[in-house]
Amino acid sequence: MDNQEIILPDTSNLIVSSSPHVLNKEHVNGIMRDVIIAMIPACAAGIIFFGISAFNVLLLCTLFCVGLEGLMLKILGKSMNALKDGSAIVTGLLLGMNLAAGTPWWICLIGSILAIVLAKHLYGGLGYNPFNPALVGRVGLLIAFPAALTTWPVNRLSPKVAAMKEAISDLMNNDTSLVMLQNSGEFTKAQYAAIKEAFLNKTELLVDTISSATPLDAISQATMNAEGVVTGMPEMEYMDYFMGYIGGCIGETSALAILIGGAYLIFRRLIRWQVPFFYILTVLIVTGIMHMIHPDMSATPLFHILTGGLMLGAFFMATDMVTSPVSAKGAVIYAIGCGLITAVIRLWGSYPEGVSFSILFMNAFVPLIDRISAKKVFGSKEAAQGGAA
Amino acid sequence: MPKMFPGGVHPKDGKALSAGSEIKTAPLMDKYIVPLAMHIGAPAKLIVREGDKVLKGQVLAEANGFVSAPIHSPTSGTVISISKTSTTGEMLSVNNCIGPTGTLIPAITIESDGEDKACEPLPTIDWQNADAKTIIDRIRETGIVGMGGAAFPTSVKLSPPPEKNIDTLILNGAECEPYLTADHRLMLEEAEKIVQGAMITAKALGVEKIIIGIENNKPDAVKIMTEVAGDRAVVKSFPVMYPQGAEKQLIYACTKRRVPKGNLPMEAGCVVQNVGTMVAIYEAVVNGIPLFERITTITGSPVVEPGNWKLRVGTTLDKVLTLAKGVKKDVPVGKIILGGPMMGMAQYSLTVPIMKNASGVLLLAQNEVKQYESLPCIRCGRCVDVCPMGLMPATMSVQIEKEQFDLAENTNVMDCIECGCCSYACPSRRPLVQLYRHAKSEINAQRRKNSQK
Amino acid sequence: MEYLTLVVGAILVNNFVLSKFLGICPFLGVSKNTKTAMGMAGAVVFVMTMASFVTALINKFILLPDGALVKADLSYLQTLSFIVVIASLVQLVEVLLQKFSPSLYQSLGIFLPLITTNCAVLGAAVISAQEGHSVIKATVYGFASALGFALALLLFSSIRERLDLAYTPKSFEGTPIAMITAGILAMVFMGFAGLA
Amino acid sequence: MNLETLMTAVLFMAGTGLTLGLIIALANKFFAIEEDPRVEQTEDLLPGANCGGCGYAGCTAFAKALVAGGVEPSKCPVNSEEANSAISQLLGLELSFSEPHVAIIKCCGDNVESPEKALYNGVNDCKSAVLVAGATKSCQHGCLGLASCSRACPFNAIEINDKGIAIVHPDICVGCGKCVETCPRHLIDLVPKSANVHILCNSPEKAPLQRKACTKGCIGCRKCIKEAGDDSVHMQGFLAVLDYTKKAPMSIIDVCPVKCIQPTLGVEYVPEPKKAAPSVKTLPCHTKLGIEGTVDKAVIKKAFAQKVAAAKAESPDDKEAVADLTKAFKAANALADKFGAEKPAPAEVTNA
Repeated sequence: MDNQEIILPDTSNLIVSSSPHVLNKEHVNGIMRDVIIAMIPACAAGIIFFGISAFNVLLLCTLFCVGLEGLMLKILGKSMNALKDGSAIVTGLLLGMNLAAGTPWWICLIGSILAIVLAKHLYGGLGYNPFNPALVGRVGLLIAFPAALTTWPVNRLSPKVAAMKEAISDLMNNDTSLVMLQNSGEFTKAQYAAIKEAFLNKTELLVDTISSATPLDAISQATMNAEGVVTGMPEMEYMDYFMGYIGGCIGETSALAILIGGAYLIFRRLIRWQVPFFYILTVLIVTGIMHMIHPDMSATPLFHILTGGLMLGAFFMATDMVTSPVSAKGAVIYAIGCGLITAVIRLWGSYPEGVSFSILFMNAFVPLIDRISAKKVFGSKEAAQGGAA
Repeated sequence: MPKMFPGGVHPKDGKALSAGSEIKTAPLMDKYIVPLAMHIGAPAKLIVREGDKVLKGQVLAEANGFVSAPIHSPTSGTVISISKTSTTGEMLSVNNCIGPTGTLIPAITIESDGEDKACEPLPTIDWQNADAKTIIDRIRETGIVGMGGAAFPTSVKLSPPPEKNIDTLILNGAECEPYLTADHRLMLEEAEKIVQGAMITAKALGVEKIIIGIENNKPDAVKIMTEVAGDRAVVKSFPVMYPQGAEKQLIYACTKRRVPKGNLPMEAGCVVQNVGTMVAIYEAVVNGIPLFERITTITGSPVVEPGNWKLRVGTTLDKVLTLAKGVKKDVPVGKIILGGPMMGMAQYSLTVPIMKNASGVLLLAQNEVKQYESLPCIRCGRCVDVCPMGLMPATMSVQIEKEQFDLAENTNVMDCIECGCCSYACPSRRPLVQLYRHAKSEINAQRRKNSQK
Repeated sequence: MEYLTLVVGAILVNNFVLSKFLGICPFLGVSKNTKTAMGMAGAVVFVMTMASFVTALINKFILLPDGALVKADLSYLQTLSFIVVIASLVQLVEVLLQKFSPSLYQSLGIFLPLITTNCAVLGAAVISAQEGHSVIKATVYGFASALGFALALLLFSSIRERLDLAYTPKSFEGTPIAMITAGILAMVFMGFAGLA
Repeated sequence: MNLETLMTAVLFMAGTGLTLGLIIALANKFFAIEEDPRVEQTEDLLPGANCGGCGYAGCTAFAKALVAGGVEPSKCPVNSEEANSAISQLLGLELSFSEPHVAIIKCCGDNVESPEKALYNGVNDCKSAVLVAGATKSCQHGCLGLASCSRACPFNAIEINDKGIAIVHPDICVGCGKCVETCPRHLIDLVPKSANVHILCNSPEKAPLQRKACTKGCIGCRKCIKEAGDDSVHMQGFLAVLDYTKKAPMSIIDVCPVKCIQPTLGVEYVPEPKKAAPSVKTLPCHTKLGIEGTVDKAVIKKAFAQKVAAAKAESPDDKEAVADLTKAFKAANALADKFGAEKPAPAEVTNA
């Protein structure tokens, strides 16, 4: 072995960089890929519930977002491999999950423009935007097209559809009449018209066209008349809310699917567990107190947790790394703030769904939170006491 | 076992490559390039001229000023050329020397005459009852500097201002830097010298308590050190977490005291010394031999035969690599690093000599090291979680990129110990440590300018 | 309880800057860095509260037809007298600031005398006059809306400081991106509509 | 509107105005701070554009600095000459007319002349690159081309060309000096705008080391000093340095063997014809010897030696001609070596 000719390394193309020279394997592209994987259960649930129109919306939003990102990168003259990091896909999917299933394509386009062009690239691209792009897109659309954003197609698996099918079969063997059905008050006018039309010309019940109210809409319409008797408050079917057989945006209905995705995120350390935990806890506490004060008027805390966009917001939107605080302590303050604002809007505000507004509002606070929640330097306490411990 | 300090990362260990091989003494080389600036502080003042004949251990350059250290000849031979520094615009001899930081530094080239004749060693000091001053003078005379990597003159560290009450001497055997096993092997083979050296240093400092901190990925070292130390020193074993060996983190782990922000360890009543320095002190005080040799790990996947070697100061990298039988043919080398992978300095030429603080020569294969393109900060907070000094690396890096150094200053960039945890954890591959080193040099320059005004 | 809804309404729901779009020029002008923004907010809170108090007094006792001191109906003098009061208050603040914190005075620069023309200050006074708030209610309303202004300014200046560190496209650096951010903030505040 | 309400309205307004005016007057009295009157006067003489060109937050701040002293009125780039002189009279400062200066980057070794020794992977900034292994350019003193200076220049007068070298455009540069301290290699100097020739090298290295680092580095051959005649060019160690107070002749440009002396950007250098050679016709380069095509080295050398001997015999004392001959001889040798490697063609010498 000794006379084996010793080769010295050739120093022609050595790499020279500052320390450290070994890095961990995690990379931004990997993180974004994992977030997309975490979103698959929720999207799948949305597609199962709302059919092909949900898939179209998701696909359209993602394609628009990626296309716009490419366009903006070209316009700003930045390198195109910023597309590879997949953040545009994440924003596209999130935007899609925030829209109702039947949303027309041009609304998806405008939403994508708001998200990618306005909220992300005008601020300088990935990492510099103070507001969560998907949410800016959704809130912008909600304010610009309130009607389009609040027509919820009926969930295929929701009990309402089963009841409508059963009503048609009753009519078939005509032990009940159309008139009796109409004033039974069980179906909204639109649903009643669909049943009549399906019954009269014997066609299959077209589920996609009928719209139904989300549980949150229902409770906000419940009115308290003079002597405190509340009418129109729906009774709570927690199992349906948990599994997601209710109306609502594509990605937000099924709490179970979101929890699966959320667990994956926390397990892979892609989000700070403090954000969803404290967010949901705060909403639980505030709605709980309100429920104690006058139980009949406001819904139970569990209802508030499982319905509406809270689950989606807590696990996917509030935890977006770029727009949430950097330190763990800051994340707790941020999450509690989101929870308070969501509860306030849901209980007293005019919009039934407070999640998007609260997260965007707290995004505005993030630079401030970062400043006040900056970690204390190792040994700064001792320096303050002046001299040896 | 809970973590001993906040933050920290777990880089791949890589010590298995060279942990098993004993310390081998390097044969005599034909030529040594001995740099004049091998320590923190002013470079040493030349007292030999070209053509002089020198013996092994003879003083080539004295310390000039309090914070400086003398340079000794690694072998007997003739001084064939002295390169003056080019920064002062003087003439530069052809074989100038590229220092580890890549800049040209003044160096003395000695051609050994093969006899390796040593000059007569200094008289042994009976340190039990000698006073502190003679010990510290001997340490200054023999040019002993911190061997952990900082190369701060030890004599200066052992003579703190009188009003600082120092009560603990901490030996740094943590060696938390991956791939390096020099201290580990030293503890296994020279335990007695380390403890004796520690006793001498404790005598010089007037300190009773001695704590030896070792990471528990070196159980054999912990066992041997506890046996040899007996009641003379307390050996503490810490869970493996980089940077356990950093001064402030080690003091906190050993004594639960925190060094006040912006101050030296003596404010927390401790002095931290590397185990290698202890052996050097023992050799100097007991055997009267100056410091011109040190243990260095030569390791890395491309190296044919990784190992730990006792190298003389001034051995150039090409000779060092021939000791380790060069590199494997099929593994192209990506990086050559002096020191460990987390804090070491990348080199681009093999003419760089080994200096007093070279704890390792690490070669990384091309597939282990890529040219990374850094992406913008996505504020994921991983660097904030891992920073052992409790800083906000994400905020600082964005400020420094926009050259807002005053903002970076009050985000405490000056407290950064450049341990590299943040760059290690960053998924956007941002060169954070380089940004902070740039900011620190800018802020220091600004402070110097303000102090002159 | 009724005051609580008034205060929450003034700060969150119809926030002077982000819902009513009053006092935009100092909002955009001073928010370059947070310290001056807070100085400005402090000055506005002081001026607005004092102004609301004094204008409510004047309005109650002098201008209104059934006013105690004067029989004639001088309500048409409302805006004129309010402006005089606010101007003199601002002048007072300017002198005080110049004496006690020249650095803040220096950094506020032109925006300190500009508070006189700040529509938020006059707005609060005129609104509480039109809605016939009692003196205490008007002062509380003035103070609350000043807090709303301060909150918006604080938020906006901390975001702008972070935007300075971003690589915004050349043509959007500085005020354009600030305008967009203010727009999004206003959009978010619309979420609180109908709260109180 | 009967008279009575009109009177009450006027009375009320007058009353409010008066009382508030009184309050402010009192406040002014208590909290008055005196201000140096000269600051007002200086400020009136300044353009009042608050442009910040002088480096101060605005005209008031600049006026305060002027009154406090230590600052020249000429620092204000916008102000007219008369206003400046008026200010100087007011504050008793003497007005200094300084010739406009321009920045110059003393390095022309781009990444073709002085290539990278290793692949640098880190922050794209000169000062950061120097921290990592002293930057990977072969020359330790050359321009790294990572644009620290062009980013620092408020007027975008410095451009990094495609070969990675920073170049200052003298027409845009106002000589504010912001770039001087950003260069970690201290390559940037402020030189008079009128200077039309520059030595673009700043490396103190000795020639052999210099040749290894960069092909266009100054090797200290002193040819430019000889050419310039007067002491407008002098040696500093192994580096030729221009003394900008004396105008160096443009002819030193083509004397420099390594071409590191170059005209100022935008100044066209037309070399006037070389001095007529003395009696001996200066020998054209060897190709005209009519030995093109023959590549046998020995033949070339022999033919050439005859020529040199003949020329020497003709006019032995003319050193100039002999120097030219030896130079041509060396060039021939170099060329011969280069071609010598090929198969020598049959040796027919046309003794032209």
